[in-house]
Amino acid sequence: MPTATKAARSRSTGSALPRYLLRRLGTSIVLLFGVTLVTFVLTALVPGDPIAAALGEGAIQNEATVEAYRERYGMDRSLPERYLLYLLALVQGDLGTSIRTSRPVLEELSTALPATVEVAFAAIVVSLAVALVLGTIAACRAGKVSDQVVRVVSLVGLSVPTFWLAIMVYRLFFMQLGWAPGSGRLSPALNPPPRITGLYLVDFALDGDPVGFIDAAAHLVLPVVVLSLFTIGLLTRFIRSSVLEVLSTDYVRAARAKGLSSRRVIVGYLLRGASLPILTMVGVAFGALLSGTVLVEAVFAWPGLGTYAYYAAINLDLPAVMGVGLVVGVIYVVINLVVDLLYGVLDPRVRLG
Amino acid sequence: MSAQVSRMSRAADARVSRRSKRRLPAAWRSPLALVGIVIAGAWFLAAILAPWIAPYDPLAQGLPRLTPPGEYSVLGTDVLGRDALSRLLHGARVTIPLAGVLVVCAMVLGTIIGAVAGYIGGWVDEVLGRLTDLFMAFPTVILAMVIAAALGPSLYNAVLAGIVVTWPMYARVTRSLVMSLRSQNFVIASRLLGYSPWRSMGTDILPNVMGPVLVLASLEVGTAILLLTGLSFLGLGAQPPTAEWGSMISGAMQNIDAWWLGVFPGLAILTVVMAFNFIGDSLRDVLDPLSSAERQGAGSAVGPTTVNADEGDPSAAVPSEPTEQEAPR
Amino acid sequence: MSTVLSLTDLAVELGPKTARRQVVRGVTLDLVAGQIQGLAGESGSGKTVTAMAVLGLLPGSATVSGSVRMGTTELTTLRKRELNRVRGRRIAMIFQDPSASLHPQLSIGAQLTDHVRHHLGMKRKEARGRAAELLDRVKVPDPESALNRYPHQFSGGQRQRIAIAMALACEPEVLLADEPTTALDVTVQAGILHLLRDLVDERNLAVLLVTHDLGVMSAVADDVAVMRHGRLVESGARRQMFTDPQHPYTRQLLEAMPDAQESEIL
Amino acid sequence: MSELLRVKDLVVRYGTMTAVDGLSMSIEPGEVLALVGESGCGKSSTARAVVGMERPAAGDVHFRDLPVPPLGLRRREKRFTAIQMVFQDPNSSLNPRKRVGDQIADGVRAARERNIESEEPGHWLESVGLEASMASRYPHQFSGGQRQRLAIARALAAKPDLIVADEPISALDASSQASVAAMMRRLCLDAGAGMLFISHDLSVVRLMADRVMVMYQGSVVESGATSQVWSDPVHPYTRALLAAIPHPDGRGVLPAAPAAESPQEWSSHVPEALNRHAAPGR
Repeated sequence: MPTATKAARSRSTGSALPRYLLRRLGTSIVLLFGVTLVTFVLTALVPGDPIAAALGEGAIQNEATVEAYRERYGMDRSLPERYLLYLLALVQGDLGTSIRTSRPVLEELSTALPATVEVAFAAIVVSLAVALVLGTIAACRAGKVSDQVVRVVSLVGLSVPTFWLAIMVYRLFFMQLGWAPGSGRLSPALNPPPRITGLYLVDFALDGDPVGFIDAAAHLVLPVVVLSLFTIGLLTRFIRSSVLEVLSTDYVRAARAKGLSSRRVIVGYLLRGASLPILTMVGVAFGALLSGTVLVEAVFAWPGLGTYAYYAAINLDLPAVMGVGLVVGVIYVVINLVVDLLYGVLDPRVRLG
Repeated sequence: MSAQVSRMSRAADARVSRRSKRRLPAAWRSPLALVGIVIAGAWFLAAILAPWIAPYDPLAQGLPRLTPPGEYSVLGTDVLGRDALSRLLHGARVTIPLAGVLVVCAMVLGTIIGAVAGYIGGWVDEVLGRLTDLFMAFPTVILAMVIAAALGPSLYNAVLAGIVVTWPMYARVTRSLVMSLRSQNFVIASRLLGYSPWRSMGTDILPNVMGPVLVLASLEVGTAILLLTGLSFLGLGAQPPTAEWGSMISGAMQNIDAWWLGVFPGLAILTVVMAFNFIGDSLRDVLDPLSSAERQGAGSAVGPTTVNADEGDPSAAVPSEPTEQEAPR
Repeated sequence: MSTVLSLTDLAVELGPKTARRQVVRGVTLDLVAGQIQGLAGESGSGKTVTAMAVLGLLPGSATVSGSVRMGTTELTTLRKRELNRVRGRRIAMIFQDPSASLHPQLSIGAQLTDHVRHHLGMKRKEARGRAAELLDRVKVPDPESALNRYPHQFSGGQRQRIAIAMALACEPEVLLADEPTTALDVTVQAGILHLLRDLVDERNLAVLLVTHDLGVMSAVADDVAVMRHGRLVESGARRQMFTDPQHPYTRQLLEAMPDAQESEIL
Repeated sequence: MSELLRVKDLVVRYGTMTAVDGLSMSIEPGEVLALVGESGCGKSSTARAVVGMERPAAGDVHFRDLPVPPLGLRRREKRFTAIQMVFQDPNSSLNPRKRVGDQIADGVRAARERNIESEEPGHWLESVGLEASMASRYPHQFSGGQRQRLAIARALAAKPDLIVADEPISALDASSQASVAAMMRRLCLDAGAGMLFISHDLSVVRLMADRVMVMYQGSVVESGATSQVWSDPVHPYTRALLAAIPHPDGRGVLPAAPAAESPQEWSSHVPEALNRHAAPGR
């Protein structure tokens, strides 16, 4: 949704690409700054004592230890001071050290993020493919039985609690039937691939390791299926109405009047015409997917961003929480930017101003 | 001539009023809406009557532990010897009303902010727009998680978190609707007749915004239930021993063999959410033009109205985009 | 004078099951090569639906009865695949709003050549050459580069010229023109009317011109039919229809034209 | 102070695009001035600037010697409710969720707030050819043409001194265009109001305007008494515009088409084409 506004804005200004990118960079930085501020304020509100949470019952009695901890994490300073220090470090690429694990947040995020991106990306590709087919069928047969069936299916897809579905399929396909591998990204017997991108499928492929690749792919199946269901529901309904709208345009009627085959009309005219709103919605759906991963990762013990965020949150691990917020903000900015750039590719009115 | 015209127009009137009578009931006559209403109604009843129809106290631990459905109780018992059916019924009392509160609060907050931004425009819109952008940048569950963790895990904090993460959606929808309505001819016309901006907001703009916003809200009840149960599942919402569906599922994860403990609360969530989605989606059919605002420029269609050039459709429920002006912006 | 396309007793029903309406009720018309048959009427009279029914462009829920015959081919009962061999190839259509009937995201070249390649089996290069010739014929400036441009880069009048070129690309025998100048300014409209008339004469096209504008009708149509509530109320040669209308509705339409009225001021 | 409206050197810009480029005009009570031109010539922008919907980039708009304030976040002063507008699209001119009687009553109230008596909504419905009993209906129960009549009734109920009508009849069926136009002129003159009538259709303008201004690309190219401009156009653009109108005479004569799209001579400045007076004796 936000992307559409921006695309519209960029269309109306019709400016040259560099100027547009510069403007975009500016608003992105403002947004990211806001994200850090919001996360910081939120974490500052914490009534619980993060130090206590980190140290546990025993150590909290020892005042010297507590003081040392406070100093180490800058807890002895005032809030604005702490925030400024955080920003200063941030500019130098330092996201601080996790209180819970005592490891640099940046390093932890750089392993968690690819895990989530891998699942989410696979899910969005699967969802889009399924939803395009279902949504187009529903639109072209609007009002008929197949349309009603697609409608009910997509509404049910939107209604399933993902975490529950995750448990159910995990029990059924792993524990009962043994068709799917267990939790995690890899079977325990295997070693992770040499880290290049952090995406196991890509890294195994680059490494030329078919065993690892297949194992990693098998581990992706259940989480992706579970995650896709909701997104399929979301996208199908949207694609149906977008396609339906294009269906009643004169240019589709003109294409039919030219005697082109249905397939050509659908792919060449109909879907192309609906591509811009669909693209926008895919961006939104990707954001929703990141939300969904938190719950699904918890069930499949997937070492991704969601799991990391969860542990950071329940342990009141402030630097880690801040890091998550920042990464999430960056993802949002990147998605919007990609959607906007694709808009330019798909729409000559944007491209040529 | 004018007699001719008025005769023609009377014929048109007859047609139009027949159409208008068809409009609202159509939503309720659709089987989808009916199914939704029946299921939602059943859950409402269950929630209200739970203290009387539940066979046991949801918190009482007297029964044999982990018995499968049918043995001692219809849906079996949990690890502490509590009756699963009673907990399920009482769960409805927790989640459904709180989801309602969440949606109403988020809707009011979002609508106000969106309306202000859309009506005043300029730098106010810019600032509020950035603010909505900011809250939309967080994936819902992650932000809710941080908030719930920060404020301490409890159901009320989960609701609060839910409000914080969902208001921007209403703000966005309202903003774009208000912006397009603001330049509609009828709004200009009443301003030219001396309406103050407040009055024009109250009588011209908000009544025309409410339909789409309510449809959105009805679709969001389901999402709110998913969010609340999800947070409870993670331990950031309802705390034990509260009978709440999400935490019941999370508890069930510890007892792999007692499949009934996980299956039924999940089905409960599924059916309630589905009921609300069915109702909301049918409502959308009636009050459709919403979706075009929600997607900004994406638009949507009510149905396969392939022939309209020659039909002269006199029904315009909510005004469409302002007509193209002479000068390109 | 050879009849190319005959509509006999054409009727169309539209709408949902609960509220079906007969939109076209028994229309009989003959389209003759080299002639423009005008179809006039106010909005809702069923004139556009009539044109769309010829090419089977109505929604699936529509029921069409009666006959649309082209030579020995009955169009209303054709299978989709066979109908597609008629559409664009033997009967082409142009629409009211040229900015809506051209796909905004496809280049002019792509839209002018895809059906040519499909129907006539031409190679890409050959089809583009033909498209450029056509653009030149309809007086779109700089046809070669126009092929690489997009609809929004042209004015409304040029877009309608492009739409006409697109319709004529496979050298059809019949052209259905649905309010082709309604969305245009009068000075632009005049140019399009000239072009239309020239093309009809030069290619011996049979044209069905649907319009509510009696001025346009008077300027280019050879024969005129007037529709109201789905029925033809009157039809005949242009001059007779305008100078000696028989049906009261036709007279009423003509009297309502601003042209026909004495100014209150003058 | 016989002038109702005085516009001086009006410039309206959208971004870098100049829609209206230095336009001046005035309207007297009981006079209908038509602004004619093709799409994009700036006629609608002028209308919007006159009522205050558009903030002029330069120049000024005076109503009864007072500058017309832009329609911003402040309530419009009472005396300016004597300016009313009728829009092109009748479908968006009425609030879909308000009974039409109540909407016309808003007009009545506006008149009374200026201490001018105005009749009840039922009267106004009848005056535009509808029935008083229709007051309790909602806009969607009317056809497009009827909605335009309702919008006119609402504007007239406010007893305006100046009506700005932006293509008020172009969305109507051909058969009712002329009658609605004539009705607007009659009602307007009966009330002693002035009217700025925007149209792309010279043949309609001929029926109802005392004076006409022909606009091309943001400027007025020809202006003066309607009869004079209609029967003896001077400016090349006006000539082309008039020549391009097809006449329903059944003679099969193609209207003259300009040699090119927007030829240079159309934007030429022809001083004698401006402020033309009616030929003596008419």
